[in-house]
Amino acid sequence: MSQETLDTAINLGYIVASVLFILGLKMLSSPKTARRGNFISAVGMLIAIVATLLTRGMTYQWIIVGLAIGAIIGAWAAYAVKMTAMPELVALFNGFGGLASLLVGFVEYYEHPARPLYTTVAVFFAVLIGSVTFMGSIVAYAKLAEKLPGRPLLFRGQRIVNGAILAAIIALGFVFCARPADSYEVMLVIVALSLLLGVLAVVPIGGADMPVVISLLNSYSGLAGAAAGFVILNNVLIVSGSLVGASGIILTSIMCRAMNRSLGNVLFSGFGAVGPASAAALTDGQGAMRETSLDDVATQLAYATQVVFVPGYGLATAQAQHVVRELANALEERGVTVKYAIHPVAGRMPGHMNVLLAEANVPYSQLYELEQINPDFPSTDVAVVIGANDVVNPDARDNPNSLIAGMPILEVDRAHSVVVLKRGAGRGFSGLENPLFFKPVTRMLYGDAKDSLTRLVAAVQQA
Amino acid sequence: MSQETLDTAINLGYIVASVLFILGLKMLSSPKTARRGNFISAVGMLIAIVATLLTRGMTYQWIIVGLAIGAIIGAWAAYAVKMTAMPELVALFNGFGGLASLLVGFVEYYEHPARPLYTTVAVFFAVLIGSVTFMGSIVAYAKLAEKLPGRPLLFRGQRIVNGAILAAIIALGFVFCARPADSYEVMLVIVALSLLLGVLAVVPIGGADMPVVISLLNSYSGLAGAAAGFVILNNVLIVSGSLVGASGIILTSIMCRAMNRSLGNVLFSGFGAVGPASAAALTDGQGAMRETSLDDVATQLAYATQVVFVPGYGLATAQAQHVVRELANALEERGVTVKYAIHPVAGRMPGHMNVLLAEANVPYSQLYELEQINPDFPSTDVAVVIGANDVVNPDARDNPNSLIAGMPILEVDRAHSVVVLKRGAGRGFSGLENPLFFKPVTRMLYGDAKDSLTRLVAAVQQA
Amino acid sequence: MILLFFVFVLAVFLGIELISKVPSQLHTPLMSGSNAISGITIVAALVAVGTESTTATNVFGTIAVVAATINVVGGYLVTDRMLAMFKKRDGKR
Amino acid sequence: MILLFFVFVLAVFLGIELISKVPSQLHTPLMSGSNAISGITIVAALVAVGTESTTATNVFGTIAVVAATINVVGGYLVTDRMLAMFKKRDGKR
Ligand SMILES: NC(=O)c1ccc[n+]([C@@H]2O[C@H](COP(=O)([O-])OP(=O)(O)OC[C@H]3O[C@@H](n4cnc5c(N)ncnc54)[C@H](OP(=O)(O)O)[C@@H]3O)[C@@H](O)[C@H]2O)c1
Ligand SMILES: NC(=O)c1ccc[n+]([C@@H]2O[C@H](COP(=O)([O-])OP(=O)(O)OC[C@H]3O[C@@H](n4cnc5c(N)ncnc54)[C@H](OP(=O)(O)O)[C@@H]3O)[C@@H](O)[C@H]2O)c1
Repeated sequence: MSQETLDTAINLGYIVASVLFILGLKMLSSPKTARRGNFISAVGMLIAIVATLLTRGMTYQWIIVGLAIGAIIGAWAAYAVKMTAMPELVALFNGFGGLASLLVGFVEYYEHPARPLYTTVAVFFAVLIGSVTFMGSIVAYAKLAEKLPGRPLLFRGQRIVNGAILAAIIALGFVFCARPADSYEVMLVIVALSLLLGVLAVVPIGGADMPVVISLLNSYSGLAGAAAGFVILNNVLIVSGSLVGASGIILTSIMCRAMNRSLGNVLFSGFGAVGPASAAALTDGQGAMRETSLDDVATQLAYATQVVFVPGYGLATAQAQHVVRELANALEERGVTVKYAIHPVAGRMPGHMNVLLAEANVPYSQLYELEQINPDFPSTDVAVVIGANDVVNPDARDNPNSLIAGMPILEVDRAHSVVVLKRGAGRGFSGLENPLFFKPVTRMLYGDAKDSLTRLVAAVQQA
Repeated sequence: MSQETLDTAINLGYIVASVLFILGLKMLSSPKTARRGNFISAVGMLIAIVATLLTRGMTYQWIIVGLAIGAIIGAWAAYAVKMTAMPELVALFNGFGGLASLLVGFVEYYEHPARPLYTTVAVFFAVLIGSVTFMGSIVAYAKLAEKLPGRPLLFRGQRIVNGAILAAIIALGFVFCARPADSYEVMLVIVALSLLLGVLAVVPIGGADMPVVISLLNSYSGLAGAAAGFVILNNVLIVSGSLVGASGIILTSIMCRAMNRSLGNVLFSGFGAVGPASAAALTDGQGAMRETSLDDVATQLAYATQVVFVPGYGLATAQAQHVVRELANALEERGVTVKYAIHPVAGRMPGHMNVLLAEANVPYSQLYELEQINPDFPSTDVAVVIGANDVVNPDARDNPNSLIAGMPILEVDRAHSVVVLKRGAGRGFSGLENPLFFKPVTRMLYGDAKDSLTRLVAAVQQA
Repeated sequence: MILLFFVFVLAVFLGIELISKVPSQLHTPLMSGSNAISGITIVAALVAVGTESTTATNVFGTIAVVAATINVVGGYLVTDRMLAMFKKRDGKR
Repeated sequence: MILLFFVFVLAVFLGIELISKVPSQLHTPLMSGSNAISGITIVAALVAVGTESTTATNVFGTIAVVAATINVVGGYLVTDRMLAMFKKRDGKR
């Protein structure tokens, strides 16, 4: 093949890959086609890689080593991880993407320091965004995996420090772009500061906001890829990088909207860092929580007409999804109608409850979204809240001064009676007290969710 | 300015123009922003034109003449035309766009016959699509403006002839692309055949399907523009041409869906050419149409609680929109609730009724779409059908063998009583008989809609 | 060239995604407005007339400029006129 | 170069248009799937290692290839695993 034909073939491969990415992303956003969409986009990636490898004059030994190591680690991590650990894994993967862009930018500069201005600018952006993505994702990973405290780490003047660092990076960026060939040290400082910025930007954000942060960092890593594309003048990189960059921003804002918060609030408010003292003030005069017994609950459930389970983060930590299903089975055998109410932000990642319950083979038809189930509560005999807290907090609806005011909630307090399964007086992610627990309709069943449920299954079967 | 800077500036202008087109199209598809969107896209066009004129080495005398003549004609036509003639005007404009692409392709070939293969291919497509768009649009215009008979002109073997012509064009295209420099005559034959194809493809389509055809031709003219862009290697042409090409196809299919027909059916079925004989067969045993008197109707209306007006094509031909509004006012003064039921394909262009009623200042809040008003008919005292026919034909709902079976209709036959204003026993666009007119609840008030309504206003005021 | 083809592909996808769920009263204005955009072929006409100079080119090219200008100017104005009617109505909401 | 910038702009618009109204249970898979796509930077890493040859480049470049491959391979697989769970459930519908 002539050089020209080869180039055309490679470029056609890139075009096909880009189209497959576009189709894949489109299909990923609808439940029916999502899995096929992911596959299609993977095919696109394969085509892009193969096309690249066809470039004339490539030396392959390091490439093969790198691809092999990366593929083994990636595949192993993807299969070894527990279902509930997936969000942190995504964060980690995303960090590696950022690292790659950082290194590519750096290596390209290292090899050819003197390049046209736009290439230098692209190098700067690839390094900056790549570094922030890299360290930011690592911190997000550490928080989710509880290697770092999940709560926001705040210190005085944090925003000012971050702003100063960013300003310094930009100033150095100008220096660097003006005389790239003489600015090797400047580049190193830029890298160091960008890495630091990545850490400092994410540390003050609460662990439970990490999904949003990861989505944002994902968007960044797309942009870093696009910047790398401008460095090596490669169209498929630019297209897919900017696709991911743009769609990532949209997804981030969709996720924020589901929690009824703005992106600014997520990034800067240190949400979840409310001291217990200030939170306690809200609970004044709410009376006491009323405990109930296992047998009472079992009887109530066994003779109910309709029971709605409301799972939350506690279900995930207790890994109680299978037992819930067993309890539901036992109840259904007795003719009780069982439904599950799924709040969009229950748990710690979007779709957390769906994933858990799907794992336990709960039939899809029993899962109800917020808008579908809320009108049902008034005709529900027992609403069983399993390790959920914020998503059933009536303050969000009733108290306009609440931190979570305006967040749509599952209105369990409209049910005939409410049973709450939790271990004690622990707070939810928001750190707020929950007036639901003090309402006359509510009874508390203390203990680990899995434990309580296991014993409930036995009790119901004997009732 | 150096040549390079100038080129960059021109290209940046093109990018800005493309972005404005994208934003404009997006905004055009939502009622709130539509007008601003059109303005934004016009600004984009201005930028693109100015950027082009900056090209070094341009000679301006012919350009100025052309721009001036075109602008005057275009502006004059846009302002002089009557509201109801707008669809045919759009067809005409679209034809001019096609003509321009055709001429550009031809001139570029004429000037430089020997070019790289892809340029020659692009020339071929610009000429082919441009010609089809040109003549197709002219025929569509003539049909809508009634300079040609609106009914489908069918002849035996039409599809075969069209197919043969297309095949011949493609075959000649190969010849042309193989040796462009020697193929001047071939090019002329291609032009001639393409023009013929444009005529023959549109002639068999009924006048009332023209909006769909125009939308399709609009998509073509975008593609012709994109092809011209490949000829002169111009990015803004390619982007905006393909944008219009793709969105035009989508719009076309949306329009077809509103009529519950497929694009194939619109293009090839000669819809509306049903002979009266075959249609008459359907009317057997439907009894007679019952006439009513003006005074009866006036009394009925004056003492009704709710009246729904159902305007159709007849309202447009009678230009009765203002009188309807007067009648509505008279009724409202008497405390009658008045609503207008707007079928998506009433009239002869999408939004036809909206445009007419808006012209008569009918308040927006009184206009109801199909889905909103259908549940209302059972509680409606009088449904007044003003020159509508197909859109209230119950056969579409009840008779699965009907030509229009499945088209959603306004279910006026569920109202307590129906009054139909039309001139006689004329058929609607589909040429079908309408069983509604034979139903016991229905009364006919014959005469031109404007006439009847004017007299009704007087009668209601005296009732 | 290959990059231009790429641009073409992207623009096609964008065109497909941009339009969806258009209320029926906007079908005609949208058609008319995008028709005006398709008059962008005026750029090609300008380039042809402005840079070539045989008589045939001047004649045909000028006709092309006239035709494209009609499409552009008329298209935008008539679209605006259509939309102005809705505007008026919306004001009353 | 200017054309590449154009491609960039178009792709950004396309990205914005592509995603809208995603059901909440798909947020995480979508994030993960598009994260895998952002591993496209592997192409740049491959070009760097394959065509340059100082030691530093080889070392850093290879690390870049490893990192990007982890992102790509792991990203697609974990997304598939997540979606497989929904699939199973959907089959029961
Ligand atoms: N889903 C997302 O994408 C996402 C993303 C970011 C933020 N968030 C936030 O996360 C929160 C989710 O609300 P949520 O109601 O699901 O959870 P939550 O408000 O965090 O409450 C969890 C509750 O579960 C209990 N719990 C913990 N472990 C348990 C165990 N082993 N057995 C029984 N109970 C246990 C805890 O009380 P005890 O300690 O007393 O047991 C706690 O009150 C929302 O505020 C949401 O905004 C969600
Ligand atoms: N809107 C669109 O975009 C579009 C596009 C393509 C096709 N179409 C088709 O067009 C049809 C529209 O249905 P339609 O119900 O609005 O109209 P129609 O079915 O065409 O019926 C119009 C009726 O108006 C009567 N009429 C005509 N002039 C009149 C006058 N001066 N005064 C009183 N009555 C008069 C005619 O009966 P007389 O002769 O007895 O008076 C005729 O029956 C549908 O079949 C639709 O599919 C619409």
